[in-house]
Formats: sequence, C-alpha cells, structure tokens
Amino acid sequence: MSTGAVLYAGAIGLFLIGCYAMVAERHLIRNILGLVLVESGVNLLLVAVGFRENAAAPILKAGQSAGMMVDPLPQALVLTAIVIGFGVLALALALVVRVHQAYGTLDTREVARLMRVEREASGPGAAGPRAGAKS
Amino acid sequence: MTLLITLITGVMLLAAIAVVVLRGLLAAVAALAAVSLALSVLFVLLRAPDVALAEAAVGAGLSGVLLALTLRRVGLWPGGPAREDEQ
Amino acid sequence: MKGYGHTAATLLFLTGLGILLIAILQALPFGLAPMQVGQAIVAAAPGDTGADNIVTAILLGYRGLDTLGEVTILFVAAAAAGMVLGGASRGGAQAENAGFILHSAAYLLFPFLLVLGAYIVLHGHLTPGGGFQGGAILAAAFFVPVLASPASPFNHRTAMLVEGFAGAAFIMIGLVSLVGSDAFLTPFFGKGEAGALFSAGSLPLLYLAIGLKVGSELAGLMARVSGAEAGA
Amino acid sequence: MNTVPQIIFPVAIPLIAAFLLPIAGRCHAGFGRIFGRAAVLVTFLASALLAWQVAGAGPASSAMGGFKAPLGIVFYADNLAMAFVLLLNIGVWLFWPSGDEDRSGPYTLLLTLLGGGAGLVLSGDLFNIFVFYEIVAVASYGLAASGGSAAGFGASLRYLLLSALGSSLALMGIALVYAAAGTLNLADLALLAPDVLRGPPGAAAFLLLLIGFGVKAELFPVNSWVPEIYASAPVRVTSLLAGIVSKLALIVILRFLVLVFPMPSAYGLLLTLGILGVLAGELAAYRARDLNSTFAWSSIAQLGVIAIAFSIPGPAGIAAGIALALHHAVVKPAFFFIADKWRGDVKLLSGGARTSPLVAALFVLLSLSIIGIPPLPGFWAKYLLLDAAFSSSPAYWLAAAVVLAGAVVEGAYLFRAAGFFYGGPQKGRGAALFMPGELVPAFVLGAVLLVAMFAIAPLGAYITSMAVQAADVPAIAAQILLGGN
Repeated sequence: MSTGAVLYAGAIGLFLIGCYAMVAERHLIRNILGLVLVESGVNLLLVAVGFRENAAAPILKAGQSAGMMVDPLPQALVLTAIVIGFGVLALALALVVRVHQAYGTLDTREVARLMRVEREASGPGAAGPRAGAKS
Repeated sequence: MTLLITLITGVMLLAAIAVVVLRGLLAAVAALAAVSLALSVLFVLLRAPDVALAEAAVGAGLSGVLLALTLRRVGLWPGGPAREDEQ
Repeated sequence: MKGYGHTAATLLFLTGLGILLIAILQALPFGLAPMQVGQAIVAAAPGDTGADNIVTAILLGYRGLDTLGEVTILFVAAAAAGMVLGGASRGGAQAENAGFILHSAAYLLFPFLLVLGAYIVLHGHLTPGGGFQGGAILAAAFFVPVLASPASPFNHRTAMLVEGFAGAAFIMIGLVSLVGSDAFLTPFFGKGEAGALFSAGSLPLLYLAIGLKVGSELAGLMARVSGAEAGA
Repeated sequence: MNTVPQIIFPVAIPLIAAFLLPIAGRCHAGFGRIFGRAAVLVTFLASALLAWQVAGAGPASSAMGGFKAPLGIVFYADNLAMAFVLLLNIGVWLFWPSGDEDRSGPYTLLLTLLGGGAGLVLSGDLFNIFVFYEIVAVASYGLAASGGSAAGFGASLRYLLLSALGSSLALMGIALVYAAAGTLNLADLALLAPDVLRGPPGAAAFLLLLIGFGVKAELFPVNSWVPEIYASAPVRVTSLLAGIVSKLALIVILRFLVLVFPMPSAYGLLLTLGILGVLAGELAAYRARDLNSTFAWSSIAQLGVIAIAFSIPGPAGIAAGIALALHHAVVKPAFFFIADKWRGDVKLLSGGARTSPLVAALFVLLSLSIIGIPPLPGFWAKYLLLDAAFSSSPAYWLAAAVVLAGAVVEGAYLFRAAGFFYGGPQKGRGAALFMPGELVPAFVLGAVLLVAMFAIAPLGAYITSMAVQAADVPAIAAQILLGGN
C-alpha cells in the first residue's frame, strides 16, 4: 500500500465515521462530535494533498536555500480551518447548553417534537416564550 | 515511514470508531481527543509542524476541555450533581 | 425496529459515498499535485516577506485576508455565544473548588504557560507556531485558574477590551498601507535580517495582534461556555 | 488595468466597527446602537463611491498585501458585485433592530455579517470565499438565535449542524480543485479549468461546492433549516437571510459556474437542483397552513427559479437571474413582515382588509408582482427568464414549463390568503394588528416596487450590461491576473 492510499483512506474514513455520527445518532452532543470528526477528515485530506515524498517541512533553516519542500499552502489553509472549526464548535456547545436548559433533553427527535409544540402554542404576534427561566 | 503512517492512521480510525461506539459521553470525548492527538502526530510525519501544533493545542486540548465542561454543565458528567443518562 | 432500518440505510449510503470519494481521489495522482502556487510561494517567500517559516509567510502575507477572516470568525462566535448564554442562569452543575492539587498546579502553571505562549507568538515567523497556537496557550494560561477555582471570576471586561482593540489594530495595520496607495495589508518596515527576532517587517506585529486577540477570545469562549460568568 | 485599493473598505469598515462596538456599548448603554448605525452609513457611502467608480471606469481589482494574482488574494469588483454589496448595505440599514435593546450582541453580529457578505461577493479566491462564507454563516447562526426563544436556540443549532457539514463538504471540494489544478485563484482556475477540471474530479468538486454553498442559497437537498429558522428567528433576521444573504450565496455559485466549471454537467446539475427546488417548494407552500411557513417554502421555490436562470449558459440567463434575485430581495422581506403580524393559521387573516386596508392592498400588490402579472416588475423578471430559456436547449423548455406551473400554484395559495383578507367574517384580531409603525420596512419595499415599475427600461438595460460584464470570462481573468499593485 502506498502512503497516499493510506492517507486518503484515513481521511475518508474519518469523514464517513463523522457523517454517520451526525446522521444516525440521536444525541445532539454526539452529532457535534461527528462534526468534529468530519472536519478532521477534511483537514487531513488537505494536508495529504500537499504532501510530497522526501520533501522537507516548509521552514527555512539558517543559511540554507529552499530545497524540495512539501506544499505550504494547504497547511496554511488547514490552520485556518482548524480555528474556524473551533469557533463553530464553541457556538454549537453554547446553543446545546441553552437547548438543554429549555427542554431538559438533548435527544434530537424529542427536541424537534418540543420545538414543534412550542411553535404551535405561540399565538399570533407572540415571539414565543422567553427561555430565560430554567425549565 | 509508510509503515508508521499506516500504524498511526489505524490508531486514529480505531479511536474514531470508539467515539461512535462508546456509550459514555465522557469516554467518547476522550476518544475524540485521542483522534486529535493521533492526527497531530500524523501531521508531524507529513512535515506540517505548524498544523500539528495547532491541532494538538486546539483540537486535542481546548476542544476536549470545552466539550468536557459542557458535559459538566448540562449534567451529563458521570457523578455530576444532576446526573442524567442518555435516553 | 424502524431505527435499525434507518441505521442500515445510512451505513449503506455512506459506504457508497466512501467508495465514490476514494475512486475520485485515485484519479488525482498522490504526491505529484501540480502545486503551482505552492511552488511559486516557496521560491518567492523569503525574498517577499523575510520570514523563515513559509507557512507564516502565507498566513500573514500572501493570505493575510484569510487570517483576518479567521480572527473575525472567532470573534463573532464568541459574541454569538455570549449573546446566547447572556440570559442563562449559571450552570447548575458548578463544582466547588477543585481540590488543593489542581488549585496549586494551576497557579504554578500560570507563569509557565504565559511565557511559553508569548514565546510562541513572538517567534511565529521563525519557528513552527505563531499567533494561533501561542494564543491558544495564552488562553489556557488564563483559563486554568478559573477551572481550578470557579469562585474566582473571569474578567470578561478586560478580555473584551483586549479582543476589540487587538482586532482593530490588525485592520489598522492593514489600512496603513492604503495611505501610500498600496493595497490592503501590504507589509511595511524593513525585512531585516532573516532569522532575527526583529525581522520580517510588520508580520510579527500582526502576529502579536492575532496572539492577543485569539488568546482573549478563546479564554472568553471557554469561560462563557463553562459558566464562569461572574466577571463584571 | 483598474487598480483600486479602496475596494477593501466595504469589508474593513464594518469589521473594525464590529470589533469596537462591544467596547462602545460598554461606555454608554444605547451608544452601541448609534455607533453601529453610523458604521453602516459610512460603509454604505464608501461602497456607493466604489460602485460609482466601477460603473464609470469599469471593473476594478486589488491584490491584497501587494502579492500579485495567483500567489495572493485578489478582490474583484464589477457592477454585479457592487450592486449586491449595496443591496446588503441597504438591507442591513433597513432591517436594523429597532427595539430598545441595549445588548450589543445583535449589532455586532449584523456588522460582521455586513463585512463578511461584502467579502463573499468581492473576493476572487476560492478559499477566501470559503472563509467569508463561514463569517456570514456564524453570524447568521447567532442572529437566528437572537430572538431568545427556546425554539430559536434549537432551530439555530440544527441549522448550524447542517451548515457546518455543508461547509466541510465545500472545503473538500476546494481540496479536490487544489489537488487537480494547484491554484485557488478564480481567474487562474478559469484559464486552467478546461484542461484540468474536466472529468469526474471536476464534476465532484462542483457538486461538493454546490451542496456546501447551497445551504445558504436554500438549494434543494439542503434547505430543511428554512421553515424552522424563518418561523423562530426575529422577522428582521428572517428578512435579511431570505431576502439578501441567500442571494449572495447564489452569486458565489454563479461565479464558480461561469469561471471555474463552465461544463455541461455542472450546468445540468444546477438546473436539476433548481427544478427540484421549485417543485418541492411550491407544493409544500401550497400545503402549508400558516403565512410564515408558506412564505418560507415559497422562498425555496423562488430561489430554485433563480438557480434555473443561472444554469442557462450565456448572459441572457444571468440577466434573468439577477432580475429575479433583485425582485425577490424587495418582495420577500415585505411578505415576511406581514406574516409576522398575522402569525398562526391563515384563516386568522379573515376580515383583515376592513381594519388594515393598506396592509391588505400591499399584500395584493406584492402577490401580483411575485406571480408575474404585467406591468409589475415581477412580470418582466419572469419574462426575461422564459425568453432566455426558450432560446436555449429543449431541457430548458421543460424548466420553463415547471416555472410556469409553479406560478399557477403560487397564484392559488396567494389568492387563497388574499381571499381570507377581503372576504369572510371579521375574526376580531384585525383592529389590534394594524400597527403601521412596525410595518414601515414593508411599506418602503412596496414603494420601491412601484418606483421600479416605472423605471423598467433603464433597470433592464443596466441589468443586461451587468450580466454581459459578469459573463465575459477573458476580461475578468485579465483584470484579476494582471491587475493589482
């Protein structure tokens, strides 16, 4: 097996396991864990795309000219993507805390059902009950 | 080199499967941190030290802590005050 | 059970998707990617920016706007999380002080993490690491004490000030270039001697702004989500 | 070549204001709101100046950091991009929260949305577009939850999960493009695409990008968030997301299609998703029993119509798409404002015309325009689309038939609602509901629609010139690659 096949398989594997956790699991936190896995898989794919056998890391050593290096561009993109992923994760967790406070559960179907009930109960002109109080 | 990469990729995928299979949420979060650690080792092997550092600090460190803290806050932390198992 | 059918269908679909993706990737030669731009950047970066770390040269030079966007995303995520949790009662699951060992370890760790974070931020143009990685460590430095003793308030006001002014400083540094009718974010100052701390023009300045901003944002996010809301 | 460094202003000014707004809000309660308003005004003036320059001297570009095209990020502004930047500015101004809130959160998010949205249409780099798309996405998750209701939090979380999965798919598409072509610059890709992006990797990359960016554009398979979010978010946020942000995502998809993937399979894909969106959206809108979800579903259908227009190769299709998008951006927010006043079952509209005659008249005017009754502007937009479709290949005749059938269904449910307005016994809720103050944006938009009716000829000519400019790939590539400092 070549390095490339292994890396691609690893990236796609992470991506698929993450997709499974996002689609088939019924717990919101597990869906979020799946999202992190999906993002990790795509990050690995990007780094793998820029990899070259027998090439150096993209940092110049003192007094040394640029030889054969791996592609630095995808690495910069992945750095950006990792930080973006963390921002999204933090916001998702903040929302999870509030959803749990409001509904007392994190089961996806249960939350969807309670949301429907709440929407139907909210009368005309009313913007729905405030969720400030703990349920 | 290829062998090492294969090995670590295997460990990473096993940890990822553990994230889905493990029923305890805290254990799943720990498995996710393991995935991030394996990934950052993989990044070192792929000559991406900057990315490896970021993945270790953000992916394995901060994300794991943040997830664990959220579990504590919503009472899914084993032994936490408002113990509540997954439905 | 209906649930099992759903799971099986999902698995089947994902397997197909995986085979498709692998097939597509096999069409792209591994290790022989064209890397036109990557190669050109490797050749031009030392002369263009003066940074030894080419990933840093890309993050702050060639793709500085991406970095601004990334900092903005952290900022807006923190603002949104703050807004979402604004009316939340303090988490019911607050633990008491986390024992003597974690407590004292936190205060011992604090100076160490602070120095390490600052070092990584300031040497980003020379060695691996930079504003983000260093910022994450700085955030940990300020967050670990909060974790150790939830009673000690996290100072959101200071975090907000640092975050706002550091972000504005980044854009201001970028806009300075417009005065000389150059494009946004054009590096200024001399490039200096490669490898020295004071080299690579305005890049370390940008990294300092990023390190401060990322550090304060990450710490603020962690404190908010974990429910350490006491800071005024 | 037209190099204009000030092209960054529509992005930089709102972002700098967003960073400083929480501090300003701290200094004095209420000051944050005024500070934000002022920032939007300054951004609008800077954008208008830039649009004026672009209209006079032709498309402009600027290489960020002075790093020339394929290496660095290049911003590119033509009339199309500037039109939507201005639209976004006006939208944010019009839908600025009017409440007495002293929280700085929503204002910060709106300013970030403003800067991110401008970057989305101005950027000429694949990954940079992704970053700005994420800014817009994160800001809209926050805005969707800003109502403070529990359903809002839940809907926002589900929206976030779907959208973040889409973004990951889009990033995978970007990885495929980079693996095949070795560059991320749209103009560079335009030159390389005929060689390297033909075949399965190119088609797969376009599919991934389409699904990723299609989440915001309410494209067919990834629009399940629409009814939930529009039902639970504050009406001003709904108006902004449905009216303007969705169009920005469609403009990005148009740029990808024209510059990077000008191949039959890509056009066919967008056409298919558009047709499915029209069918699914109109049928669901017909079945819906309350105004808000009716408009949410019909919004999906109308964005599908725009996708169909953009999938017609050549400037005629682009012109039709722009006209439809601008029309929808004016009409849809007004509808949502009305739906916000009459929440609940559509039967509750009964007798509303007697207590609120002006609102009922506005509703009828908007309905006639969106169905496409001459001489209202909606008719001319649909006419452009049918004209472009019938002068294209037979597959587009089918699309035109679907659009016409959709218009009939649209007429059915809108007239059903209008029937309740004018007929039926008074349900007693009308009197309290006539609060013109809260419907000001809707009336402003209705007035815009009437003015546009009398300026159809110059508007049409301007839109056509915009489309010709946007379809001229060699000129765009030359400006992006050779421009800069």
